[in-house]
Amino acid sequence: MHIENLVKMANQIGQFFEAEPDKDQAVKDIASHLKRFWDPRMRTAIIAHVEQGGEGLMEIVATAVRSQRELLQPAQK
Amino acid sequence: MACQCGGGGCSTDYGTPARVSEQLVEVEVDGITLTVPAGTSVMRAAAEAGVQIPKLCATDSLEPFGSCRLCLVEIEGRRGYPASCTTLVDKGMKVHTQTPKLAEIRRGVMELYISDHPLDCLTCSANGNCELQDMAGVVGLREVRYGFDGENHLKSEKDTSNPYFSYDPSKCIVCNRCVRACEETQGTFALTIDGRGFESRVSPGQNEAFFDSECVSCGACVQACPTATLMEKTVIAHGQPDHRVVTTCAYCGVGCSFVAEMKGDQVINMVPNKDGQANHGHSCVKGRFAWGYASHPDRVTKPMIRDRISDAWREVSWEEAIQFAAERFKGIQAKYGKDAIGGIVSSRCTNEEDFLVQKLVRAAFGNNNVDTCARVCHSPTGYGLKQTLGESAGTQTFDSVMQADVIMVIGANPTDGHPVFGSQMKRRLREGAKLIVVDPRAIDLVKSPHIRADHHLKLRPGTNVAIANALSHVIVTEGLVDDAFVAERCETQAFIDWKNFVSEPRNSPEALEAATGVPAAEVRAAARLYASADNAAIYYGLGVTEHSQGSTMVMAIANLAMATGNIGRLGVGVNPLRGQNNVQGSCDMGSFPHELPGYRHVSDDVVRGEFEQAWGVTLEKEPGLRIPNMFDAALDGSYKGLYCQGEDIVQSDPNTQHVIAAMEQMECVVVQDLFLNETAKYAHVFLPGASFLEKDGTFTNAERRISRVRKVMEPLGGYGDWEATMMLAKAMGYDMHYDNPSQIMDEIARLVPTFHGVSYDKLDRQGSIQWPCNEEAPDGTPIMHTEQFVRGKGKFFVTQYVPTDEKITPKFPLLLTTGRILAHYNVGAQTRRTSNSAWHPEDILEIHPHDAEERGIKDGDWVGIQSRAGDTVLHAQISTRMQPGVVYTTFHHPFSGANVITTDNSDWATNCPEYKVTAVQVVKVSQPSEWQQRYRQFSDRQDDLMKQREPIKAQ
Amino acid sequence: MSIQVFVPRDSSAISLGANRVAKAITNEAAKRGVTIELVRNGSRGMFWLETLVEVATPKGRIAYGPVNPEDVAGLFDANFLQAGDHALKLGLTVEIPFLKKQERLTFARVGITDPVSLADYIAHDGYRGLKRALGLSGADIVKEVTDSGLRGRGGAAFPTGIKWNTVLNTPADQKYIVCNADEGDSGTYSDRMIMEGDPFVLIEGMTIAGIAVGATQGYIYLRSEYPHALQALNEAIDVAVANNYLGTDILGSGKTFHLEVRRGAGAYVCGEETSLLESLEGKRGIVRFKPPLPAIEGLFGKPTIINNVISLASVPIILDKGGAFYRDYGMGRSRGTLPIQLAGNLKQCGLVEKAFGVTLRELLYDYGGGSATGRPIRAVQVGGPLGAFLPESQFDTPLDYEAFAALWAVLGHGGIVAFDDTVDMAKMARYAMEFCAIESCGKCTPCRIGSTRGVEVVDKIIAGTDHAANIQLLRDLSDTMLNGSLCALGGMTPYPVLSALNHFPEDFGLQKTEQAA
Amino acid sequence: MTLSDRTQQAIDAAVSSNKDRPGALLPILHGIQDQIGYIPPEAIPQIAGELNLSRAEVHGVVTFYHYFRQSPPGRHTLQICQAESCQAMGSEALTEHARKTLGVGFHQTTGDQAFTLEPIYCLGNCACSPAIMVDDEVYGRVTPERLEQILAEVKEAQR
Repeated sequence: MHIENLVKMANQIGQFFEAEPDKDQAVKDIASHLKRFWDPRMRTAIIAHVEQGGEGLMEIVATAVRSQRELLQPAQK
Repeated sequence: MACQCGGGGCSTDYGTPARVSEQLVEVEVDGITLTVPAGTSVMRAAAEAGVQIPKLCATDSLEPFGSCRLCLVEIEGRRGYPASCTTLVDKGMKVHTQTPKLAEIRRGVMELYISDHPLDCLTCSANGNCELQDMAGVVGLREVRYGFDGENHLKSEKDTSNPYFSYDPSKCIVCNRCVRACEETQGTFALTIDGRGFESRVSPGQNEAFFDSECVSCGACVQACPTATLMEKTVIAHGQPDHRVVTTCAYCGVGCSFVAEMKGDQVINMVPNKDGQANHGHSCVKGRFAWGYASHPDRVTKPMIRDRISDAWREVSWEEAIQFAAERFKGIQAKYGKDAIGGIVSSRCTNEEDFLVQKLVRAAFGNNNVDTCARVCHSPTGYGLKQTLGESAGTQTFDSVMQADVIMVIGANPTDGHPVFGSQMKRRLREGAKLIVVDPRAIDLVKSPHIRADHHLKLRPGTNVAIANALSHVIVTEGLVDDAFVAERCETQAFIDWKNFVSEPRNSPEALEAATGVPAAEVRAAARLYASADNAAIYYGLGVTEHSQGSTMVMAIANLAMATGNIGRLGVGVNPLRGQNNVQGSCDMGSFPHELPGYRHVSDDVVRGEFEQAWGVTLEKEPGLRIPNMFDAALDGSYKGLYCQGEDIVQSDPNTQHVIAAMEQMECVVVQDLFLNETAKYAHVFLPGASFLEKDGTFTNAERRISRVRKVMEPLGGYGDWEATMMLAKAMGYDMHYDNPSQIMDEIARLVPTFHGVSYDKLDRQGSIQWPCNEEAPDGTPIMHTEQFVRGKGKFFVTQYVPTDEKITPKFPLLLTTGRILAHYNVGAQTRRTSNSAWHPEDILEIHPHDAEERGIKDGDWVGIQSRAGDTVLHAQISTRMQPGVVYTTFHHPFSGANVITTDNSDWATNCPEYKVTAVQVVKVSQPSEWQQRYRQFSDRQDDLMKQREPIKAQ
Repeated sequence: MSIQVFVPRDSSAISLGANRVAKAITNEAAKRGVTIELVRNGSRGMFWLETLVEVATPKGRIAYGPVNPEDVAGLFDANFLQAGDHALKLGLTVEIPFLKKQERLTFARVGITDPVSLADYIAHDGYRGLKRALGLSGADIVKEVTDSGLRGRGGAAFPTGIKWNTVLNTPADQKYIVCNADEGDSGTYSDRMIMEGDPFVLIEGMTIAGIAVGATQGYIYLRSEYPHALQALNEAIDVAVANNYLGTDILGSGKTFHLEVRRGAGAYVCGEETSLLESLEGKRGIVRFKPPLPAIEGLFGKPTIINNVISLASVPIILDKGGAFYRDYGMGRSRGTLPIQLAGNLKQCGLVEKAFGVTLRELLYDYGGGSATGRPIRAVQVGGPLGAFLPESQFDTPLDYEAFAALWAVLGHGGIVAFDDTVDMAKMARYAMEFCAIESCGKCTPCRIGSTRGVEVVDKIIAGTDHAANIQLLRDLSDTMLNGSLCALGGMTPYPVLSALNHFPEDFGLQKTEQAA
Repeated sequence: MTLSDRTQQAIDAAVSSNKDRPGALLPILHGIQDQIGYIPPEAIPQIAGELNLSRAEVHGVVTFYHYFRQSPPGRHTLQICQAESCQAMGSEALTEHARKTLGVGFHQTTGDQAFTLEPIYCLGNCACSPAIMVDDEVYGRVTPERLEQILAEVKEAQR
């Protein structure tokens, strides 16, 4: 997947949730959104991107991906 | 339903509208005693007693007028002969409708009418369906003693300027029904009476041709006309129909009920159904008249296949086409994995068709790569309302607007996009409801005859959330919150978080003024008006959803409604105006890649288990690709096959060049449609689709109303879309079988809790049903969230305003926003193939005089519009509807390439494209853009390939 | 002290040269170095004497007339400023028999005062009614009007007090007083004379109405054919506003009443109250059906008193002198006085205000002096173009609403048009239909088509085509219009038509004996 | 078609001074006709826009009222009363005389644009029948000779 586009989309999600007063909750919500709405190949790509340093990603998004990696990782088929 | 016609000419006309009153009055009509609500006319009371009083100017869709003087009656104890249409019942009144004196007067009046009317009944297009003719019979007119050599209008010239109906003044009886229908029903006021006395004649505009007048061709006047004065050209051409079938319009989300008037299997006329619960007998130019596309010569009625898109098409049998498609799909899955194919369904298809396609994808393709065109219009509604209120649907019934005291319209243009509801809203506004319009453009609702917005928040495109936050700021800081409602109905902590957030100074109207361009005082006044109303309702459209913050804005709207207690009863609510006929339904049917039918996430093991059991397969629990993701995956090489039913993604999706690049990567594209649309030009398999006249099924409109679509003719291609889907599933190795769409609905009802009570039988009985319809609500649910929210407590969300990335720069100094126009529908595939094009032959660019002046652009000039994504050329129209710095166009014509310019920015939550904001430059040019020239070449080539198609071998 | 000379500004007087007479007098006085005070009064209503010039003398006002500009020098020569003798000298105005026998209540000041002088108005008992009304409750004012027995002088004769009471008792945030000054009935001009000759009395009447029912805005709907009345009304309204008789806090009472004149635009039907309201609202003046009554849903949907000029102008004296005073005039259920307008073929045309009960014959001969042509009076039309024609045999009928109704005739607005024996009554019937056709609003079928057919049928009768059948058709058509029309225009056109046919059958080619109605 | 400045000014003035009054349409139409003698069709969309009415509605009103003209009249308008009182005193002959003298019928304008002949139904001058109106001036007891004299005077005064 075109990673620049995914980074942009992920950041948009981050921008919405970062406004929540409870930052821990925000991190969970970002991850949950990715889990619920992103096709596994998109999630795989963003995880890989984070693992490579996560260039361009908002900190809160990178944190969400990192901390919720297990949730986000698609089940092996 | 005793009669399938439901208003097409066989139901009772009670003469005057029904009145509602708790007070009942007992009256006696011709010896029959009956009780009616106070305020009922004598005429209506009589009709309810089964007594038909002769009438011409009265009809129960219009307020009484009292001009024809046929309906006079005698009332004991009263002098003279009062008109029964304008006389209200009174306690103990004794009415006589037939006396020798009345017969004399009525005959006298009829003799006068006929003395100025052509005696051409036998050759008249209204013959057999003419109220004047009927009344002449009823009153027993036998001669016209005045002769026919007196003054008359028999030589008046006919006006045939309207493409769909003609106006013959010689047949006009000046009953004013057309004028009143245009005023009361449609609210356009395009008709008047020219002159007075004997000279009186109906005049469109300033006594000009209908086509040149303010007429919007809604057909209300034609419908109201009791004679052949205003007459559909199809009826003139073909004569009166011989049978009628009630069905549902396939245009916008209003979902008007229509009576298809047929002669054999030929449609003669489509007339709005008086008993239609969404439209109450009203219609617009599209539904009423623009149905000719269904029999347009461009219809492709034979399946076709080709190996490559550069090849000519080959007509084949259905079996061969299906087999070809299935093999290719299976081949792709074998080579690239099971997730490499998917399907797209259309909001133009029936619920049953949508349900089957998602079932095909889930059960036969084995993945969740199914999406609907609602993705690109109302997906944020689904997300936002589900999050806040708990259900992905509008909260109200359309009729609720008649109880609203303040109406806020945000990013919607009802008079063009949802004309029939627009007319109802205008009626309420004329009754005195206040209006707030939030729109970058001065839409008709801002100012048109008898309508004027109290506040027009003319914001900069892309700043919806800022406006919503500013409105919320005022409501919270000025103590306008409905605290009791919030305390009882909403989650406390979420409310406090929201309250704290919107109270921040950065969310004040003053602080946001620079971003929105709306004066703070105007925002404050609007907020006070909305929050202080007894009943305030919000109606919104794609101007809300089609933004990078579309979902945020939907949530912000829900916040506003919850904070002010404007939810859960008549006259209030949050009301998305759905673009296409079945947007609501296609979403309900599980056409999203993350949701099973009934908005249940695919990861929900219990729900998935139910479907797995019902369908006998194992279902994927991970979400699939959304439409824009499909394009990305295609360019990425992981997505190679697409089944596209009834949707033209190439024309309608943003950043055309990106979409085309993706299409070109596909190894198998199956398009099922009426026409060889833009997408089909990139397809390998073409399956003939069925028009709504050939469909059997249901549509669900913007108020969750499920209505029957009834087949009035056999599918031209031989199979219904649902049958094709079934065949494809079977060819893919998954056997699903239904004898008819009713069985599909039965399956839906079994699997979807909000549909448990829905069946075709019940639909036939009730006319329509608003879901949820189940054990708790057997008759359906007009108003949602009445006692509690579907999610339990309503949840406020913090809605931070994040400016879009699409910013103006010196290179792209203007913002382009897009929308639709009355005459056309979506990509125009249907309406362009009707005479509607007479009103709107091409898409044009509206530009403010100031911006035009700066660029030396004059009205009608060719202008180039360039964005970061691409460029195109349109004719310019200078218009003060625009604000300086904002330009506007529609997207109804493929050659316009409006989506060549739009970018692939999208809503953060749903990927709904940001159609409404594109930074552009506009310059005067002399020829079409390079893209347009390329498009023309490609399109011409594809047309040639179509023309060169190899016909099917004789069986 | 300069001598007061009165030359009317009434438009009928002007139509006969009053302005030129006034100018001649001014010029002549200047030439002769005589100081005079020229007052432009209203007309006394003796139009055969116009231009009637009056000179104030210690014994009272002395009249000269009819004066033409050419007569002015001679009048000066005859020392008319000191009541000198002259061929045109008529003596004391009040002693002129036409005037002397009248009972002028509503017209008490017309012809006497300077119409736009507030001081003059007040000096002649003006604004006494309003001042009394300001001390009464709304209900008491309405009661006074009810007690007076005043009935609508526009023609329908509906009791004014009942109408006012309905408006009084209909709660609303806004109410209106509308004066129907669309005096379209031919043969009538009393409204015009009031508005030109004593506009303050109308203003005062409307103000009292407003205070009575709680209406703060009034409109005078004036026909476009009356430019002089428009001028006089606007002048008087300006003066009243400037002197706190109109506007907010009238005379310190805390009460508000605004008044505005609106012009009609050549539509007779706008004299019908509901079409008048439509017109005031800026719409086509088509007739509304009733109910709802204007008193409940009138102008802009609000409770509205809509009264004729004379009705409203009669209110000040009723409030000043009490309902009983007014009620003591008249007969039967027709109480008070009626300003009667003599017109057409009469020697002495003019305004006669008399208590109800005076007979047609008295009016035609004692006041009117018989026909102008000296030929026998054959027919009179009473009550405007929709009024019946009465033959000589009915001339002894007293002017009384009920007496006229009994004859299938109407008093209407009190206009009487006399015709001598050269009149062709079939042509008059045709004209009645033609007038209805020209003025029909076009809403209801009997009037819209019926009036045009009516003209055609009368034409056929006159031409002798299918004579008997067309006579029958005319009767049937009249019946359809009478019973079927939405308003009085179509509904009353049969009055002149059928009365002509019934009383003058010979003009329709019938024998006298064939008339049987 | 563009309107002359004078016409446009008349429309603007009539609209701006009346548009906020309740029931403003008739006062506006009067204002325009007072200034330029008729209601140009081009004025209708402007009035409609200002009053939030449709063009049709304004057109309906203009055509309902006989007083409002849709095309410019002659320099002077001669209206002869046709109602009963004037009929009783010879208005028919007077009308006939006017037709002959001017050479035009009702609703027509003389070739030199000097006079437009119109019927009128009562001027409230019934005590001085027959009556006519020339522009804003009413004349009573008009004989054919007097009519010619009046027309001559009016024409003379204008020179």
